[in-house]
Amino acid sequence: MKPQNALYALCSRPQAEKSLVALVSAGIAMDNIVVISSEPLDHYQVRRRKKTLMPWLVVCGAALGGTAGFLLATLTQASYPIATGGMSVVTFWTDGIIIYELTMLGAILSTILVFLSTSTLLEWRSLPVEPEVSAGKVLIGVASVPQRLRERVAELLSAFGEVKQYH
Amino acid sequence: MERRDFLKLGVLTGATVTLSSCEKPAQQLTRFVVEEDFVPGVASWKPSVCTLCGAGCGVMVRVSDGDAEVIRNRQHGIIRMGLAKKLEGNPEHPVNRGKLCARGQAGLQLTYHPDRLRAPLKRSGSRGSGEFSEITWQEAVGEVVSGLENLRARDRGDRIRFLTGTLRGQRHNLISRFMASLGAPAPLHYGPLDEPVLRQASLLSFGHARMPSFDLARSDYIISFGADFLGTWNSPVAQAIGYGEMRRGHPGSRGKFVQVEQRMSQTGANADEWVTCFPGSEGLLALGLAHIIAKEKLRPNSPETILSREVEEQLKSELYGSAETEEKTGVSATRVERLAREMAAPPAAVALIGGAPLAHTNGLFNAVAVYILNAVLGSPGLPGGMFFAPGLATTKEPQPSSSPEFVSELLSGKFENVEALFLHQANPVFATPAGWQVLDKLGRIPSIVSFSSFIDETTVLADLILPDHSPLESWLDDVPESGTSEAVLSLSAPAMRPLHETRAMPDVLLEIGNKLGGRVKQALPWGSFEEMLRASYSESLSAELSLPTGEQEKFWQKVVERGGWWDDGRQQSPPKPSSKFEVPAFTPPSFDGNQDEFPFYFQPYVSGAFLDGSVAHLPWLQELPDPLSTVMWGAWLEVNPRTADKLGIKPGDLLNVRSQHGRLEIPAVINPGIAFDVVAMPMGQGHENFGRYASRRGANAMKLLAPIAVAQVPTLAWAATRVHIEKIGKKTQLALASRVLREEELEVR
Amino acid sequence: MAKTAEEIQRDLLRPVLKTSWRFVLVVAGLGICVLAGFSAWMYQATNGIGVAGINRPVFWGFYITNFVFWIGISHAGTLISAILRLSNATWRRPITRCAEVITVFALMIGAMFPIVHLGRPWLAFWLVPYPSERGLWPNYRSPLLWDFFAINTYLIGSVSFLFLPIIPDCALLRDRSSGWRRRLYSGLCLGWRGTQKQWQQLETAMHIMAIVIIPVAVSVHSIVSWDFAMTPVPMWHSTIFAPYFVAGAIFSGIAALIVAMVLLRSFLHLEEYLTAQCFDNLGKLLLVMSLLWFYFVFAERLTTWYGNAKPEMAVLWLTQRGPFRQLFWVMLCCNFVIPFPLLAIKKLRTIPGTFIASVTIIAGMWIERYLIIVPSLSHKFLPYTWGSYRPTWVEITITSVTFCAMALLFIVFSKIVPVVSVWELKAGLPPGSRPAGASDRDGQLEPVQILGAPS
Amino acid sequence: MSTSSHHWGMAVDLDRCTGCGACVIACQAENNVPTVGEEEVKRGRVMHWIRIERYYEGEFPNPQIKFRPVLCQQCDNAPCEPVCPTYASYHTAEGLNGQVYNRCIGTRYCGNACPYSVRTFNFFNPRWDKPLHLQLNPDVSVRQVGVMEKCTFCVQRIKAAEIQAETEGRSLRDGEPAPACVASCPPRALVFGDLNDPNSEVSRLARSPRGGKLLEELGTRPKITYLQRGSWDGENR
Repeated sequence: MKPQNALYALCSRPQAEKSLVALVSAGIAMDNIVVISSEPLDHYQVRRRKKTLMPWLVVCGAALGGTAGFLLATLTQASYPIATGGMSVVTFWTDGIIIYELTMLGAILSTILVFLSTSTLLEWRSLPVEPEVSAGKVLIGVASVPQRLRERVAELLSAFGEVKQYH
Repeated sequence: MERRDFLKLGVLTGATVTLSSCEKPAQQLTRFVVEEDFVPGVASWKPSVCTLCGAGCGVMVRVSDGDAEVIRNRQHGIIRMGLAKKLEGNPEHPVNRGKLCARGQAGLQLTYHPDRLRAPLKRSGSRGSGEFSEITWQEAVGEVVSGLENLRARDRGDRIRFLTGTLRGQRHNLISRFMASLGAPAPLHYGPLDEPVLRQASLLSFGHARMPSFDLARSDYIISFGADFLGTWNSPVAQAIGYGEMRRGHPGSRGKFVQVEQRMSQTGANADEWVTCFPGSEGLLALGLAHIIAKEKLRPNSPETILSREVEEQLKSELYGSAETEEKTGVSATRVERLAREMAAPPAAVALIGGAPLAHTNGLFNAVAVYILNAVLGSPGLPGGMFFAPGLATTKEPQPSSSPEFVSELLSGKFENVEALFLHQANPVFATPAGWQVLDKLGRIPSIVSFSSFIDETTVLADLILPDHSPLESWLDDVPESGTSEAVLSLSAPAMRPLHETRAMPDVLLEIGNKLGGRVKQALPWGSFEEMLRASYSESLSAELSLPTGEQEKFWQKVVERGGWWDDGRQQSPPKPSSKFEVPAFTPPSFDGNQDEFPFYFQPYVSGAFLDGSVAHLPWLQELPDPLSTVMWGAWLEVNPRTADKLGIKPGDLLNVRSQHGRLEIPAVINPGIAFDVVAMPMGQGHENFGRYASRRGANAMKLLAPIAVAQVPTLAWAATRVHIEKIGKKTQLALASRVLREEELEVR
Repeated sequence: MAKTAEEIQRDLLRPVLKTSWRFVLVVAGLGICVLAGFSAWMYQATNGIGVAGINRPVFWGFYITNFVFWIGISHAGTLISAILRLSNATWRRPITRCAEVITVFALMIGAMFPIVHLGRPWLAFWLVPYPSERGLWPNYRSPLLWDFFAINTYLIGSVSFLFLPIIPDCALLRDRSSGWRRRLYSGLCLGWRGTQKQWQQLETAMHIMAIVIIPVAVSVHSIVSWDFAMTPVPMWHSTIFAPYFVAGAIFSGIAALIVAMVLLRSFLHLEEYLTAQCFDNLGKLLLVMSLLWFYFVFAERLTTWYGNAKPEMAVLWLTQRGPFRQLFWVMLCCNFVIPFPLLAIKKLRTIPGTFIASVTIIAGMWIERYLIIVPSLSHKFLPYTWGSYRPTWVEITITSVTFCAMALLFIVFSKIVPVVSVWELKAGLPPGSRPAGASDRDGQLEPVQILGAPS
Repeated sequence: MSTSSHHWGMAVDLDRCTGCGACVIACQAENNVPTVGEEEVKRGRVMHWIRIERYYEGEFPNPQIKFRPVLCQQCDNAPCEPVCPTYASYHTAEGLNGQVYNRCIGTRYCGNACPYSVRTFNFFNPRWDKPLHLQLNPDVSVRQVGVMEKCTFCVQRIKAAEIQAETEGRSLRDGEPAPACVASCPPRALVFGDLNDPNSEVSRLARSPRGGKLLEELGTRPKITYLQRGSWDGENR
């Protein structure tokens, strides 16, 4: 999506509510509407939970880590053999600890990766930086406005706050 | 071992390490090239003789090559040479049969000691200041020669003295000849450990002043009166080997070992029964035991030859009855009787005496009494009994003389007019009580020449020091006096080349004799000590063995390779009973200092690590934990726990130990194995001037002792002093291997 | 609370954006101390570990004590923040970050000690499993290897756990600062904008992290305890050790957190945020842990005493009656006798009350680690080998400096990032506290309408 | 357990041991064990690989003393081995508790794990005042600061003997090789040999009714058998 055809209005929280309704009723798809705030708007209806795959990806990451741990604890010992007069080298109980730790490491790393990739890094360029947001204002707008609705949307937004365009 | 194998070995056991390579690079030093008799990288074993105590054990030296930084005529350099790496017992040697004690093994450090003298020294400062300057051997020998010539010119030969440690074999012979040829008296000896009292007893009882040997391996019952025969006394290695066999050598029979002493020694620690009696009453106890055996005829089959009728009768007198004995010795009558019957029961029983009992004023009585007990037991000459080593019948090996001559000279003030003194392996300044004033008596002698390898309290007085080779660098010979039932000659060639610019004392004497010429030269015809050894042993022995002259050379080679000669065929000669074998009258021991002011008997004892102190400068021995107190690097006073409680003494408290003749400050060690009224202290520490490891360490027990001599034997009665002890209030931390006394006391406070 | 979002923001950002001369002074002072400690370590590394007081049989001394102690402190973050996040306790909001910071730094300091105590520290990297020219792989049977893995996992985990919620605050600072700071924060916030999607992802991530980090934390201190429990040393070789250590760790962790909070509160004037209520709640937690700790100590000693095995009794008596007895009783007072009333009695469970309790507990827990390690080593099985231990100036310096290091790191951190999470605090505000007020919120809309709307 | 034909073991007959300390010096000389000096000794840093423990029993006038030489027990199930993170302490093919100085990073963990406290640690670099360094045994490496060391049963002697036998094309005799301590012991209290050979003296002694292991209850399965001191009664003949 191209930022230049994005339209935003900077408004107070209550205004944001109303503007959202207006936009929706104007036929703007929910996914197309962006609401930027300096804290999660828990108490307002603008929040809309979407299903996330993160937990499942993390489980995969953990499984990956576990496998790595298992290989690290067994293969390596085999590929670096050492004479121990017949004393055991690879032992179940101790390797269990290594495997456990690496499983957890896998989970942690995958969480971070998934989070970064899905939430911030992608929007790096596309979304505007509005200092006013940190002052408690809410920036609400449409990421990509269809040409036919451009005036309508602009008009709508202006009713709630000063319309902004970011280049 | 083949060279090839060594290379394998090298791979297997890691690289050779020479620390010297860390420091100044080799190329800065001249490399002296010497033709050497080693194969690089291959270790070889060469025989030698241990000289640290009187036992005369045979030694094997592991020699492998290494780079030694040396000084040769004032130039630093490196020599690749065969270096002694390890000392072990000579497996073939009849005395120690491949075994070697801690001290013997530490003897290696005599050679490499950093404080060893590396060249002749001439006194540059005032006497005793310890300031010396290096001179060449030529100068040094020249000085001695001129000095002797001067004395000879003034016909003062009789004013020369030669003082050595206890010395046997050809060194002794050489010195005697040297002195005789100068018209000087025979060499004097001083060694605190040379047991003149026991020799005297042997002389009285058996007709020759020799140290006894014991067939412990085959004896069923050993009773030892104060003798530390497993640690330091007589021939400890030989006796320890025998002891081991006595314990477990014969399946099904394990001998009993009883130790009689007031302070549990390392030897006493191994006893099955530990008996304590009043100090100095050991002889009475022995006679008490003999009394019962004789009276009850417990040993009917004991050879009649040993004891005459009247002696038997004397013994039976109630004077030695168990009641009497109990009163005089403090050992209960019932116990005396039990012990007597016990020891009479088995076929072979033997009694030993050594240490403190001989060092009381009545030491001679104690010694003779114990010999009588042996006689009653019939042990002399029998398997499992006592005997005297045959020595070398044919070679006229000189009788080892001992301290009394020196001491009597010292006390009779004969030293006043001595003009020249030679010192060899003797340190009387350290090892005599202050009361004898050895320091200033020697100090007044115009010229003193020492052959010592180290500066010690006596050598520091010398005007001239001609450092001897270390034993491993010298030709050595010895005729072990005890510990073997065979005729044994220990003899060995140098195991390695001299590390420093030192010379063997015998060779120096020969050179001096040569320069002096005349009678001296005639008396000392040999070019070197090696020649002398060859002459005096090879010839006589091969004559005795009636070898064809052609064989002689081969025979000599064999002797040198083997580390000596011993004749397995020869059995011990049963000691012939002395004509004047009689029961001596009991003389109670006298002690210096009255009981009220000085409530404690002071018992110094021969240190397992330092003996009389002559090896205190070896770091390995300094760091060898004492077997009982576990102290390292120090000296201490042992106090009974109950006594300690009474005086409020805790371990490590500094004590002020005072006798009528001196005082020491010394930390306390609590010892549950010592009588309430006895305090004990190891000999050998407290050197003022004996190298970096021994100097100013601990305290010297000798300096507390009263200058009392043993009755009839002019030697120091070193167990005849009483002391007073009190806390100073200071505490020191002893270097202990363990602070724990008991295994079961799991709650330490 | 009366504060509005703007006020909160202003108060919390103040310490970050404004630097007083006092700050500079403190940092300089602490910096010097840390340098001193470092040079002490260098002195040890060059002269040999022998400059420390360790000996045979006491091969481990102050350093390992510190290791266990600091790893224990590091349990502050995980427990408080993770557990409270999961249980969604609102009073956590002002303290979570503080806790997480402590975790990260305490962990770093703790993990440093095994290296400090090595005989050849320059070879520490031999613990890392990598295809080395030595043709040797580390020995996974050694608890030290477990430590290596566990601590690294925990470190990575707690760093991310700390970093995630910092992102929005960095965005905040990006908007509130200028120049290099602006560039720094716009870098740190990784392009955070604050869309609702981002908020949701962030909360999900935090949720998962919280779930993952707790078992990791438990494993870390269990493994630390196994460094001891795996060896046949009297009073070490015990199954109780893992839970015992974990409990002790959380115990000291909370104490450390309270201390840190009290200090922040006074230095950064956060009285309105770190309220008495936080301390009251934490106090209760601390009380529970104190009781738990006492229970473990009692259980451990009762078992030993009842079992009456010689070697174990030797160590037990050593700490009860022997030379360590004073220390033992001090520990008991610090960890139980003093804190218990302070925390149990409501009147006393004030901010000063909890503070005092926490300080004694931190001291007490250090002593506890010491009493676990040294007496056992000094009295192993063969009485002849019994020894003792006295630390040298090197160990004492390095030990005391670690506390300075902790303070330094914490202070510097609080200069870069607000130690109280701004957005979490704001998000925690009830709608009523909005300037616009509820009055504007009459036209409540049903979500149904939104969702049902045509698109 | 041992994977080679040899399984070296030792027997210590406490009835023969006199506590003389010959073994201590023998070991020190053979294995380049440094002396540390009085101050270090006070800090409890003696380096001896073998020590003779001394325990008093009873009080005067009936005191008793027990000597017990303690060296590395070369356990078959050694606590020191698994705890080492770098395989510095490991089990050799001949069943010895090996110590590879070059692998050691100085965690001193093995020292804690060893119930016999026979492992010593180089707290400083060893020092020999010149020319005392010339006494060093070229077959044994000198350990640097920060590494653990301990009795090796004189592995260099074992190897030497094995190679010797191999080159002579024979098998090892009983009593060869002998570690330095064993070779020196005058009363033959220390006996060394192959436990795999049921007829070796050490195997015989290991089966003795007087025999026992030190801290056997810990399950370390030591290779050293201690034979208890006997006591004398009239019948014991």
